[in-house]
Amino acid sequence: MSTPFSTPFLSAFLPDLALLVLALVVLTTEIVFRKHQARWTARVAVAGLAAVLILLAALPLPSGGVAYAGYQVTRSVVVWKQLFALATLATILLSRSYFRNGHSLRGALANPGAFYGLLLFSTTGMFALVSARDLLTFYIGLELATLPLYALTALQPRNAGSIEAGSKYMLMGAFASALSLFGISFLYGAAGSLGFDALAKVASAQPSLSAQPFLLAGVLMLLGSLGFKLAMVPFQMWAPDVYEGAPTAVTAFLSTGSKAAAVAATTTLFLGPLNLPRIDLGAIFALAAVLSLLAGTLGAMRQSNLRRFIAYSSIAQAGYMLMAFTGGEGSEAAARIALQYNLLVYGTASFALFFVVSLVGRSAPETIPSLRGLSARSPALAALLALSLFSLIGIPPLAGFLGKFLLFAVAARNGHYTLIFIGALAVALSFYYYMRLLKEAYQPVQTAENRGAPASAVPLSPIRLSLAGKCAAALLAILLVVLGTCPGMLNFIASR
Amino acid sequence: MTPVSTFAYSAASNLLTLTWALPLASAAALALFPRQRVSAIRRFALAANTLNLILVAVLTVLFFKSPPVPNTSSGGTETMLAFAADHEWLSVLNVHYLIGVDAISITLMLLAAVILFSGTLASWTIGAPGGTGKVAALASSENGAKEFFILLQILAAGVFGCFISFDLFTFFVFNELTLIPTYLLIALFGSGRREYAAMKLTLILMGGSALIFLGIFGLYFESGIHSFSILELSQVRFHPDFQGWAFPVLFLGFGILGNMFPFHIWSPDGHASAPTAVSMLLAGVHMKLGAYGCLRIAMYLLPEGAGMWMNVFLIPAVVGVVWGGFVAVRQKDLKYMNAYSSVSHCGLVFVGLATLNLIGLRGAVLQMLAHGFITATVFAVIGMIYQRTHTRRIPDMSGLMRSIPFLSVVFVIAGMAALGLPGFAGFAAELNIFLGAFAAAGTLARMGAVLAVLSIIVSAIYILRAVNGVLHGPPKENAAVLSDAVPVEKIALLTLLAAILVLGLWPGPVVHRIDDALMPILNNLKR
Amino acid sequence: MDNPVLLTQEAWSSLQTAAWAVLILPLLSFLVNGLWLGRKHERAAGWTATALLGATLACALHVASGWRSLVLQHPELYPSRTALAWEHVWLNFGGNLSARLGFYLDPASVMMIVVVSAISFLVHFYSIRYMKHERGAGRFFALLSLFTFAMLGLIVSGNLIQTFFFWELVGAASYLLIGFWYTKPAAVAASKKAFVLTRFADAFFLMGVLLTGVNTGSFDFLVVNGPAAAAELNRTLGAGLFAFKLLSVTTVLLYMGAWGKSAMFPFHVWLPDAMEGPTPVSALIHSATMVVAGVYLTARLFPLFAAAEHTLQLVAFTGALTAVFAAAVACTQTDLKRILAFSTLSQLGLMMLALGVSIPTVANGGGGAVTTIANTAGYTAALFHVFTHAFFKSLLFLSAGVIIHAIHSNDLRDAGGLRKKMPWTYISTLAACLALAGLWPFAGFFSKEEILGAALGNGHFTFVAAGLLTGGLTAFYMTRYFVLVFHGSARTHASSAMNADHAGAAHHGPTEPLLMVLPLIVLTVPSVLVGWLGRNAFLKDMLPWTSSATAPVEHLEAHAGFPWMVLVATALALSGIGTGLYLYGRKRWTAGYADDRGPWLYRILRDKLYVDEVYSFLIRKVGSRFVITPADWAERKILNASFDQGGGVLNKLARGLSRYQNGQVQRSVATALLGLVLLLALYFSGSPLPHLFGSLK
Amino acid sequence: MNLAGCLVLSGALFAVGVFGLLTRRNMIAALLSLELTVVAALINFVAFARFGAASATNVAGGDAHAGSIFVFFAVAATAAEMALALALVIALRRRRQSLDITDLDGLHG
Repeated sequence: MSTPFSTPFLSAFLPDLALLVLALVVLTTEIVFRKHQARWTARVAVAGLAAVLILLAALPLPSGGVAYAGYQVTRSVVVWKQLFALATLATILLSRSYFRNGHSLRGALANPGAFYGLLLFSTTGMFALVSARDLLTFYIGLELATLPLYALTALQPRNAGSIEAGSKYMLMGAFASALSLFGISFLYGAAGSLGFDALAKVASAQPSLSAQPFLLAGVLMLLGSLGFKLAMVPFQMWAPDVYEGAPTAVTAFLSTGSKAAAVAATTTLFLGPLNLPRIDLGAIFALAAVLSLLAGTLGAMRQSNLRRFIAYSSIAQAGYMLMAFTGGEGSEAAARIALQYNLLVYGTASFALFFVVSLVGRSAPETIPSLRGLSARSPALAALLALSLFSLIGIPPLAGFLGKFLLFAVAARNGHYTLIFIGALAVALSFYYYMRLLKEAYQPVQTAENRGAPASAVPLSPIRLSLAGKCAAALLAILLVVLGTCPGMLNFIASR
Repeated sequence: MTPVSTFAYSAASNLLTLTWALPLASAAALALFPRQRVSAIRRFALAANTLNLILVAVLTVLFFKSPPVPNTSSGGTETMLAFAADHEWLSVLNVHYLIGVDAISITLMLLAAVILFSGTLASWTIGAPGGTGKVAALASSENGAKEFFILLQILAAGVFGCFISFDLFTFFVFNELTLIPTYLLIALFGSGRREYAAMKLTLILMGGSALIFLGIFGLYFESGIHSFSILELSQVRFHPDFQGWAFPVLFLGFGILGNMFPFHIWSPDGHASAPTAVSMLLAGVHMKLGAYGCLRIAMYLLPEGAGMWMNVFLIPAVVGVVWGGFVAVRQKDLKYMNAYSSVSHCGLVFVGLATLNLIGLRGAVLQMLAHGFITATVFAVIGMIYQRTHTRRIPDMSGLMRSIPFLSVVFVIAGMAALGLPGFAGFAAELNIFLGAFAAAGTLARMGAVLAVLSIIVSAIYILRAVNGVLHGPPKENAAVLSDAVPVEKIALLTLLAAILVLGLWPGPVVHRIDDALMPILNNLKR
Repeated sequence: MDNPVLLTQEAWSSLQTAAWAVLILPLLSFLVNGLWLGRKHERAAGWTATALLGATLACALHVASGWRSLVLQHPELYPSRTALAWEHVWLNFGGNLSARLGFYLDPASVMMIVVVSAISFLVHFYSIRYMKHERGAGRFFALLSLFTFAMLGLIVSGNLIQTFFFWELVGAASYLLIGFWYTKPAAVAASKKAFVLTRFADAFFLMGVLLTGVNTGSFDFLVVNGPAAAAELNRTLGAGLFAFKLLSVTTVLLYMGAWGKSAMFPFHVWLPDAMEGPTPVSALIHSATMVVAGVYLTARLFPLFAAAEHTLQLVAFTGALTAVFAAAVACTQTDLKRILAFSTLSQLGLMMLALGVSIPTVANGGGGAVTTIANTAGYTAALFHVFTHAFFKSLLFLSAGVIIHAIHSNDLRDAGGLRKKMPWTYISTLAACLALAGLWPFAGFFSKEEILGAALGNGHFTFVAAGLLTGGLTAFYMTRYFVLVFHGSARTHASSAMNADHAGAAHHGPTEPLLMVLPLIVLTVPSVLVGWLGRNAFLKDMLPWTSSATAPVEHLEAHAGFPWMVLVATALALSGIGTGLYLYGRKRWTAGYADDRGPWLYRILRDKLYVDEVYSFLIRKVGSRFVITPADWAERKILNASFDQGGGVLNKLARGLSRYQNGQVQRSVATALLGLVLLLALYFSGSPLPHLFGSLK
Repeated sequence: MNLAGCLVLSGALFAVGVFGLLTRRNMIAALLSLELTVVAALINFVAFARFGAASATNVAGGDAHAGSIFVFFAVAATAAEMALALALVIALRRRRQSLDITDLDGLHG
């Protein structure tokens, strides 16, 4: 057993510790920097995160990975951590402008230190969650990842929606964490110990799940709590309200970072110890996937509020990701690759969409009609919007297609052909509701005028992008296309 | 895993990749053009497409000079490819960029190249002030010529990519690549209920590709060799139960794209609302992708499934032939008339496929080519008449022969070719299909053949109704003096007519090559 | 079975080049006029076309003489008198089933080449003057040459596919020519009617061709007509009520083609309307060439039809019915060209009748699988009548052209007293009328006598009666036509001045332009002599290809009843002429009654027994109401609507979901719990739902 | 007391907690019932630690004390959660003067 301070252990856990320290430092920067708090805090946070990312990439890691008591770090866990860090980095970059007055109709964000601190704490929780080797670390990671989000959602007291969203999210979240506690207690009861290996032994020993009531109860309750965080049906009703109420940057983090954490948690649990042929969860995941796809599609079809639209679209995307869990025996590796790649691609597309939403949201309420005439106001933004939407739909040559293809491949391995067909139909229907946005973007403002209607409420001021904004947009666009066509990133993830 | 038969990796395969790379590159280049310089944009697009046409023509000549010699070692069921290349694209899924061409794909590529060339010429006035391309959709005041040609080139790249790729994943990627441009072209540059038509078209096509998606996964996982290559999968004997459900899924998936009867509802609205060049490419080439997919993927890889289901699929095919004709008779709008005529002619393609014998299959491939050229010509002429009279309703026009003689003569010739007058490509194809249908065993096939032959009467009725309604009869008083075809349009129409005549009078060489390409598929069907 | 010997010896090379020229020259004329001359120099177009057609005629004659000297004179080399000038494979369908383009020489095709190119040349020559002031004359000559090319292609074809190939081209050319004056709605409607109706018959013809090809393994006439093919087809298909003999079905389908093209009874409606086209078109197409194609096809497939039990009887019956019906209607028509159209219909009926009576009636040993065709008199008579009729009928049409040209109207009532103004036309029309009536020295007499003889020889007495009746009626209406046009006072019909809408007619040239009269004179000669000269040649050589080389040809004169039948026929003809002269010459009957007055029989016949009305009823009421409208309605209301309904359902569901999402936290928690419980219950109940999405492995 | 008894007790407590969450209109009452559900879970842990399969069969690797240790961590986590919840309650009070959950339906649809 390697002692806590021997080099491989240290090198494996250095990033997590560094992140924790960074979180604490960011919390206290408020005190140090009186003026321009927001800008400096953000700079510190970004620098810290960059360092963590470098650490994650550079630190040598033995191929088998390093494990100590409840904590283990393998090469695939590192990839999960890199995904979380990237999501947080992007959120911070997106939220910087929200601290200035007049950036959003909802009023400026206050106390940056708390904002960034909470974000980093949540990321640390995710790091812990994904490298858990026993249920205790798992529970702690899950709680640490979720609690800061309640606070972040309610961070704009002056805006009524924020408080309401925060309270609702907190109530639902608390119930879910109680549920997970209950579930873990049953799993402990069944396995006699909190360790994943003990759990795996017990799960594979008994003939069928139904013969093992405690295991079944524990599994279903844990599935419930993770389902809540994943926003899968039937636990998805909180998502639209919270996405609408929370500040834009938080919504972005919720739809990318938090969802990635939920998927990682489900992977570590249900593709780890509990992924045994007897436990026929595949069918339940399939059913949940179909229902999520249906709920996501139906919800997004008639939605006019942009934020709620993104909520329902993320529910549908959760449906696609659930398909990876129906792969059955021997599909853990393929499922992990598919999920990680898809989350990367989905994250890029979501942040591109949020980038556009944040710019449009400066001068207009974040609703779909406010996108009208975007192609006139700024062709580049309209093109970015188009690329992100086509990627979210999953049309080649953009990245979304490859992501979804991998997910469907995992389901197909186990013969879930009906599920794939429904998934593909959902892709077709998603074309309809995503195109509603693009139609607005390319809607001619002229016809509104020459039809005698008063000039549309939105003043047709062209949107000018700052230099940083331009680079970000270009990077996102190139990423969406490159991820779709070049196999480089996929091979990297697969080799892990 | 059986080793992919080694191909003479020849430089020509780079040329083959160029066929789709060139349009894509020209699309990227067009993006750099300033929006206002419409004539420069048009000329550049035309140059790119002409170059593409020359490239494909050279490849065709090369192919016809030295076709791949079929190897009869493995029972002749392996398709031999010319200009083949095989690079690994995604190692995770064992996806290869496997390209190559046999007689069927090279002729269809020639069809695509010719139609693209004449389509570019036919949309010469798009974007010009006063031209039909006055884009109400684009917010900016300038016209949309730039976006129009960029999207057209991407659509072309997708189509060419499909015809050369022999890897199911690459084929599917290129097939889906055509979806976005088609939707945007119709939604932004169409006319009439363009958004509804564009959305309806794309949704139904995506529904079709959902079925294809399912079929491809089935093939990948059930084959045991986990490969997407059509060549390898063709050697695998799939389990009959699997073929039982996989074949109809794949055939319907491609049938929806290929305008099969119950699922044809997207094509009339789609064509009527699409601008000229798009409806030419859509009806002339994109639909052929469906029938090509049915033949190359559904029937070649799942022969036993084909044996089980073909009688069933004969019914919608034959009904489609007759139904398309009857509905076309009542249409007032020229484009709807031609769209329903395409439904009828595409039904004939499926009747050809359903015969499962050499003559029938050969007829189906010939009909793909013939109908491609003919429907493109008719759409081009309708588009040009629309540019002049600004109406497509037959009752509103009469006696145009006097004011626009050239266009009228081309319209009459195209009409005659469409109703299958001998001497044109239509007759050569229909003769083969009907002969194949009569030669096929089973009373159902024979009844189908009788109905299909009777359809030539209905096609005569609706085509003459349109031709006489528009061209003959006393010229309308308010008919403004219409200007006859400009040289640009003349070149477009003449290239298409030349193709129709050559295919109609000398089908020999083309048919001989197509028979060689069909041999592997037939040997599979007979196993 | 001897295949046609391909002329390979060096001696034939000049014949082969001539054979190529016969086809290429008209095509060349079409291309030259169509693409270049037609638009720029209209005058030149006429002359170049005529010159090229003249060259075609020369080549045709050369081919004929070459064939005669090389093939006819050497029965030992060519027992069946058939040879193949050249052949080129167009498409092959596996085995020896293939579509070939060939130049097939046998007595019938050689005769037809000469007739068609001669008449086409004369019509081209005539049209130069006739179309002088016409707009688009270039287009007219191009189409006329295209038609000649198609017709020649059809005649020289050695297999069914090539026949069908040119069959359709001939139909298309006639469609374009009938609709030449495309601004006249009547002409446009007539051309569409002609094309659609012939296309209707051609669809069944194509089916017949395909069935023959598939079942006998080849499309070539020589194979199809052979006994082996007939035996192969001779099996019954289907069971019980639907049992049918494949051979009879195939032959009837093949006959359908001829039925439509030669405008036999139910399908004749398009021919009278086709008179809307310019007169030279009617002269060429609707008298001598296209309409005869049907008879020619039946002659080509004669051995196959003979093998089928009832097909030849059907042919004879339709022939007789059309002959009598058309002759009766012709007596009441007032339009110059319609009278001639119905007269052509009637003569075609006679030709079909002749073909139909070739085998003895069932009563005396006919019927059943005929291996050797005992008596081919009917076949020879039919082709002989085709030969003679071509000349005098085109003469009549051309002379009608001159008349119309002079009086600027097609109506019989406007004509009258033209005898002095048009002496040449008068003489040539007189000769043609007498030939048509079938009086002794003129051509018509010999060919009609042969037909009646053939019918008598084979014991078909009903058809003999029909033939005689037709002869009498023909004489009557031709006399009516002749007298009302040339004799009596020049009646100016009230409307004659107005209906000069006929574009070309408004000019003042000589009433009888020389260029138009020359062809008339040239045609008068054959109308008189060809019957008498040609009779022996026809009887000796014009025999169907028979499997056994030396089929005994029993000459008809020996038949007992023959001489009295000739007398009865001539008597009937003379009485017809007499009544005509009496009624219209002496008693000054006018051409016809006002619309609804006159005896009921007259009115029925004038309205062509309301066959047109029946057709329009079928198309409008039955066709559109029960087929087209439901199809169109179903397309819009069911198929297209299905997509929109689907959208509607999804929208309703979406509205339901958004209402359910009312923002209450407690509802969210409750749903979550409910969902969890459901999942648990589902897992235990073993319901198929989870497995619905389970693996299909 | 045996395992079954404890499980019944915790199940009952859990049910009461959930019922309270679903019916009480006041926010604080809801938080209280949430606490009840957490307590139920904790009882479960201790029950399994004492009577659970781990101690009885002394399965290799099974350790009875894990359950009790887990309770401490769970209590700490829940305390943090409640602190946050109360902060929200205060903010809600300041904003809306009423703590009625059913009023929280501004965001819907």
